[in-house]
Amino acid sequence: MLTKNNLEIAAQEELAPGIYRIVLHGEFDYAAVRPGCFVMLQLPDEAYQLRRPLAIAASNETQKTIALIYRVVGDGTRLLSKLTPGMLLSILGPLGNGFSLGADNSAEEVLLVGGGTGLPPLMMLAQALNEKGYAVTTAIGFRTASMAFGEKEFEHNGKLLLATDDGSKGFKGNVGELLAKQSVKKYAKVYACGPAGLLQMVQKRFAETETEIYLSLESRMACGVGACEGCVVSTKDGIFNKRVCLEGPVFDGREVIL
Amino acid sequence: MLTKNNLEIAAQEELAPGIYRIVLHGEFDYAAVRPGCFVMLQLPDEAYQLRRPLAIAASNETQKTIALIYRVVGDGTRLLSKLTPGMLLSILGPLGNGFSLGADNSAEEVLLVGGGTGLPPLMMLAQALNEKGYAVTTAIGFRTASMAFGEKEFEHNGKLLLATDDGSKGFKGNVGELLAKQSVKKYAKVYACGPAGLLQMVQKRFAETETEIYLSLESRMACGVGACEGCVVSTKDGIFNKRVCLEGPVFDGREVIL
Amino acid sequence: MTIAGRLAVELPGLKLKNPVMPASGCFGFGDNRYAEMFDLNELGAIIIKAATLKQRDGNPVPRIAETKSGVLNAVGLQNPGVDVILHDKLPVLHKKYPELPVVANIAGATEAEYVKVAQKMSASGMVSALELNISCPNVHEGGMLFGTDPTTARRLTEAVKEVSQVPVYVKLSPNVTDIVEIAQAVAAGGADGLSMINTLLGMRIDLKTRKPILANKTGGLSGPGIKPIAVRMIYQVSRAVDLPIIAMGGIETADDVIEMYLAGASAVAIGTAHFHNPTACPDIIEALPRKLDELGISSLRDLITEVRSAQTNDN
Amino acid sequence: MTIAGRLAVELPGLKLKNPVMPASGCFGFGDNRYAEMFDLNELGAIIIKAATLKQRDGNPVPRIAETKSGVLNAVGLQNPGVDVILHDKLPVLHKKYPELPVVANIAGATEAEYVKVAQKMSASGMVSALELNISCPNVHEGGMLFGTDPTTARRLTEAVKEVSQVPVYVKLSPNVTDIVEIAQAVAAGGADGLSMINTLLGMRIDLKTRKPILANKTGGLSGPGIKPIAVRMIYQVSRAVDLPIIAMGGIETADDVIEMYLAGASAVAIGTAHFHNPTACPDIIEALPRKLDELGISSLRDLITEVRSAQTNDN
Ligand SMILES: Cc1cc2nc3c(=O)[nH]c(=O)nc-3n(C[C@H](O)[C@H](O)[C@H](O)COP(=O)(O)OP(=O)(O)OC[C@H]3O[C@@H](n4cnc5c(N)ncnc54)[C@H](O)[C@@H]3O)c2cc1C
Ligand SMILES: Cc1cc2nc3c(=O)[nH]c(=O)nc-3n(C[C@H](O)[C@H](O)[C@H](O)COP(=O)(O)OP(=O)(O)OC[C@H]3O[C@@H](n4cnc5c(N)ncnc54)[C@H](O)[C@@H]3O)c2cc1C
Ligand SMILES: Cc1cc2nc3c(=O)[nH]c(=O)nc-3n(C[C@H](O)[C@H](O)[C@H](O)COP(=O)(O)O)c2cc1C
Ligand SMILES: Cc1cc2nc3c(=O)[nH]c(=O)nc-3n(C[C@H](O)[C@H](O)[C@H](O)COP(=O)(O)O)c2cc1C
Ligand code: FES
Ligand code: FES
Repeated sequence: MLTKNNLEIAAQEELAPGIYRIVLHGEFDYAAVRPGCFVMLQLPDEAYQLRRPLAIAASNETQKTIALIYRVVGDGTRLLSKLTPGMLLSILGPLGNGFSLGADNSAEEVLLVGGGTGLPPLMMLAQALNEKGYAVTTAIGFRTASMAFGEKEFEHNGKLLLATDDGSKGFKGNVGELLAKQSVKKYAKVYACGPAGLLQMVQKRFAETETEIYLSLESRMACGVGACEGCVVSTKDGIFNKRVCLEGPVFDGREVIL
Repeated sequence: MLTKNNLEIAAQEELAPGIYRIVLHGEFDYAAVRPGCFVMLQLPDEAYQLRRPLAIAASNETQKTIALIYRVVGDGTRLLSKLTPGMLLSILGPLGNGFSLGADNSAEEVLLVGGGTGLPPLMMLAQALNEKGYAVTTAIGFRTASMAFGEKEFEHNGKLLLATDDGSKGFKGNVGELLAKQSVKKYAKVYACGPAGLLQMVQKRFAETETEIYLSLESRMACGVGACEGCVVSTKDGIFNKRVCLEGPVFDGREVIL
Repeated sequence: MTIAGRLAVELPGLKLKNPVMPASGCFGFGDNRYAEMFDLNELGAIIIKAATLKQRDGNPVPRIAETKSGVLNAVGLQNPGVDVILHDKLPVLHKKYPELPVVANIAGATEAEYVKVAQKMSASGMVSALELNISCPNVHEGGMLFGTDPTTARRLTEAVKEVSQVPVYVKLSPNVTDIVEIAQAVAAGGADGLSMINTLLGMRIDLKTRKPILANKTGGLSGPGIKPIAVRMIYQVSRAVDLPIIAMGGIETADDVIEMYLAGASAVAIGTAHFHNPTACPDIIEALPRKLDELGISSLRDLITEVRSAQTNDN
Repeated sequence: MTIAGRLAVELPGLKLKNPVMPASGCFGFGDNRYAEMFDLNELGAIIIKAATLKQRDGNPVPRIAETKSGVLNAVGLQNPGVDVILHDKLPVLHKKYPELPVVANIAGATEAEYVKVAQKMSASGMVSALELNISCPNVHEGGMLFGTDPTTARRLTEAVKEVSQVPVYVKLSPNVTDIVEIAQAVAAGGADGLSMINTLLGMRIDLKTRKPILANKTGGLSGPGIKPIAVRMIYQVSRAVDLPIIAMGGIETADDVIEMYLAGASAVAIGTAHFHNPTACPDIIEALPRKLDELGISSLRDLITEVRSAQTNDN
């Protein structure tokens, strides 16, 4: 059963310029959370008609908290970044299919690829995969060193490959160029989340391999629950035949058309 | 020079069911405040396009505070009543002409008549008149005893005549009925603020007397500064020839047509 | 089935225990996760997503943009086609909620297409009424073009009425100079009721790409920002045309519902409000009796009578 | 007077140091307390309240109602008449702000009246352009009726153009099925520019009194809620008609201004935004250069050229 809940802002901090981590506390269907799931967050201002889709970056059933990490890109996220602990936010979720994790106790090598605001769901995924025994490698990219966040989390759960556009930290270039220098055949699965270009790169790079490809998509959403047909995407089976909010946001990289 | 200022909510309390007193702290043109002036208060929600006109109930230049007293009547005042200390509110003011006080060191008897949300500006007026030496009598009415507020303030500044519709406190009946039992000839000035019916009663009652009549009007406002012609009222000199926000809200009771 | 209670209303083909229904396009065919959040049996009825003769893929994405107190959509009537709806969607809905009246929104690119969809839909035994969509701003063929010319609107209404086995509500477009003229035309064409309003044609432009946010460029504007326009149109039309009106356009609360009744509505549909409040319908249904008490209204039926007779005196 | 700088724009009769002007009816004749809050010389221009031949008392109160992200007004063109405006209002404005271009909004109940007002106003030497208001939804005679029929709109434009000594901007009503048709008609009538949009006809009803809040029943809807409709209409019209457009309808920020430019505007007017932000105009003027930097736009002049040529390629 899906519910909307008023969760209290427990903490909010700026991780990097314009990137915030907000922790929400309260009742939530924690049991249903899987890495890659998202919530629809309502801003506390009546002029905003649409909830904002944000991936769950961490979920803690014991402490009754979820964490979201977001970039300020427009009016809604700007308002969100100004909110202070104690305020209540209406949260609808968890939504979406989440990433397919595969069997427990696997020792397979898996690759996580992320950029921009694609990192938050990968954080939770990295931890889940690590706990299941997978050998996790994460490749992420930022514009410059000062914009980087999440390194500790990813290093904690496996190996981290870091790229910055200006070379101020790690590999100089984007994640695609970083991966171009690597053999990727060893990975049993690749999980990617980020801008369209990054997903296309992953789709292309792994097309000829045996690797399972999981891509988490973004789309402008109205309902978030499969009611409005606002967020559709095409797959090999048909035009606009899947809803990112309901059948996604994670799609089989060999099926989905980007 | 008129300015808008962000004032901080210093305190907010419920005086009677649905009646709130909010104290705002910060820069403001205190010197320009006169009893009967009002402010245009912006609600902190983008869906609200119009500022709310609210009379200044008290102003303290030393402490840099103004107080407003308001009744929850609609969405805007409901939202206002939920706001907590520390938040900032944009305040435009002081606006309006305010009450004409007359000479200093007068010992004349003056009458203040109020009902509903007409009381707040009278509170400040009672104090100013009392300080000037006038003998102030205030006649106010409420639905029932539990709805009453402001008694202490008015008693502090003169004599209080209280009416309640159900007789649970003071005179049983409305203020008009209360005044009908009194001789009013002795008053040099009468100041009234409240619902249209109350103002009409005062206008009629004092029509044949020598008493100066000052009526403070309400009107739906957009700009509050004389720019939109939204809030007009007619006087003997013309139809819709005065703006409540600019030439008012206080009008000569012998001129204004209610 | 008998209907009673102060929220009950009766319109052609629709005996509703309350007047609240999700608006077309905002609740699919009841087959979405909103349905996990409350029991759809609580609803007065449901208006399902537009049905066309063949499957429609709809418009490219982005299909959704936000505006102040509004939403732009350019879904473009994506639907699996009337046959799939009748075969897969409605039986499931009917089975899960046997007593929930269904209003089927229908659309087409030609009169012949509308007629065929109406025929199939109304003959199915699974819908209580049709909502004839002559007002979709997001498709190039058909849609709004049928709703902006009185003669075309009337002819289409007549054609659909001829074949329909259930009452027909014509859904009007607000993108017209004179809505009363269109309402009168479809009334003359035999409409059993009106549904109003559909969305207003709007646009947002992205400052960085310099292109409209919606791939379709323009989209339909809905939400509370358009409510005053809906209220005005319903007020004007209900005074000119003696047909029951299903009101929609920015309804979010019980207050909004009553405002629509005071304008002249007989029932209401809720669209955009779902997007920020998924339980908008049951919340409104729950709040209505309290609101009626507060305003001294005995029942919605009485309110309709009072408003309609006050209108007559007005004229 | 020379104009320069990245905010400067040039339209018929209007050499503006920046494109921002208060919209008609929201800033009186500059004779209100907003003028205490900033120096009106900072403005690109000012559009004054509608002028009619004789004094108009306007509509009864209430004239103002609030809606979500919008305002309804039914002021009804209250003004002291063109003679008083020319004698008392404009000289004061001109004296205080000698370099502030003035656009005079004019209205009338008949063509003859419009013509007389245009004659007087344009001959005064105190106004740089006329804004022909054929779109006021709040008066029964004249106003919007002139703006919903292309033939009438064209004829009126021709008549006013014949007598006017300054360029004429025709202010269009959004309450029409096809705004392009009206824009083409007034262009054919010789309009030098367009002003768009005026308000949308709307209504609010008070739940307790059961009557419309506005004494006039209906009113004109303005504010950010209507911006997507304005953007859509300006986008459509600028592609169909080769006239500069003064854009208005819900502009509150520098972002909104740029969105209007991307739709096809050449200048902007700010109305309702004043009511919550009295310094909306200077705030926008101050924010624009930063916004241009952010978006890599060298100047508004260049932006106009870029948008207009992109439009041509679009078609
Ligand atoms: C399933 C999913 C998960 C997401 N997870 C994250 C996350 O963990 N962290 C993060 O920073 N961002 C995430 N995003 C993107 C995030 O939703 C947008 O950045 C955010 O909605 C922008 O809101 P705004 O009000 O600041 O922008 P505005 O541009 O003012 O928003 C206007 C409208 O457009 C929508 N919108 C704008 N950009 C996007 C976008 N990129 N994707 C979808 N809708 C958009 C908004 O939701 C809103 O409806 C996710 C998107 C999806 C679909
Ligand atoms: C000069 C002046 C001084 C006032 N002083 C006080 C005061 O000290 N205390 C107090 O409680 N009230 C006062 N009022 C009335 C107060 O402005 C309204 O009660 C308040 O605006 C209602 O806002 P709302 O959002 O709750 O109501 P809504 O009904 O949601 O408001 C919708 C719109 O209508 C306007 N409105 C509604 N009722 C009134 C009204 N009675 N008068 C003017 N505008 C109205 C609102 O300002 C808003 O623009 C005063 C009004 C004026 C004109
Ligand atoms: C996402 C979306 C899809 C819609 N699809 C349809 C549709 O298929 N058929 C139709 O007649 N109206 C459709 N509408 C219009 C709504 O049914 C309704 O008339 C309009 O949105 C106004 O109501 P609201 O403000 O409550 O949303 C759609 C609206 C939205 C927001
Ligand atoms: C109170 C008020 C009065 C107005 N008076 C006039 C007027 O006299 N003449 C006119 O052409 N438009 C008038 N308008 C319309 C505005 O000039 C403008 O076109 C419209 O409000 C849309 O812009 P906005 O959303 O920025 O307010 C008025 C608008 C308001 C709110
Ligand atoms: S957002 Fe409505 S179907 Fe996906
Ligand atoms: S409120 Fe605008 S003139 Fe008074």
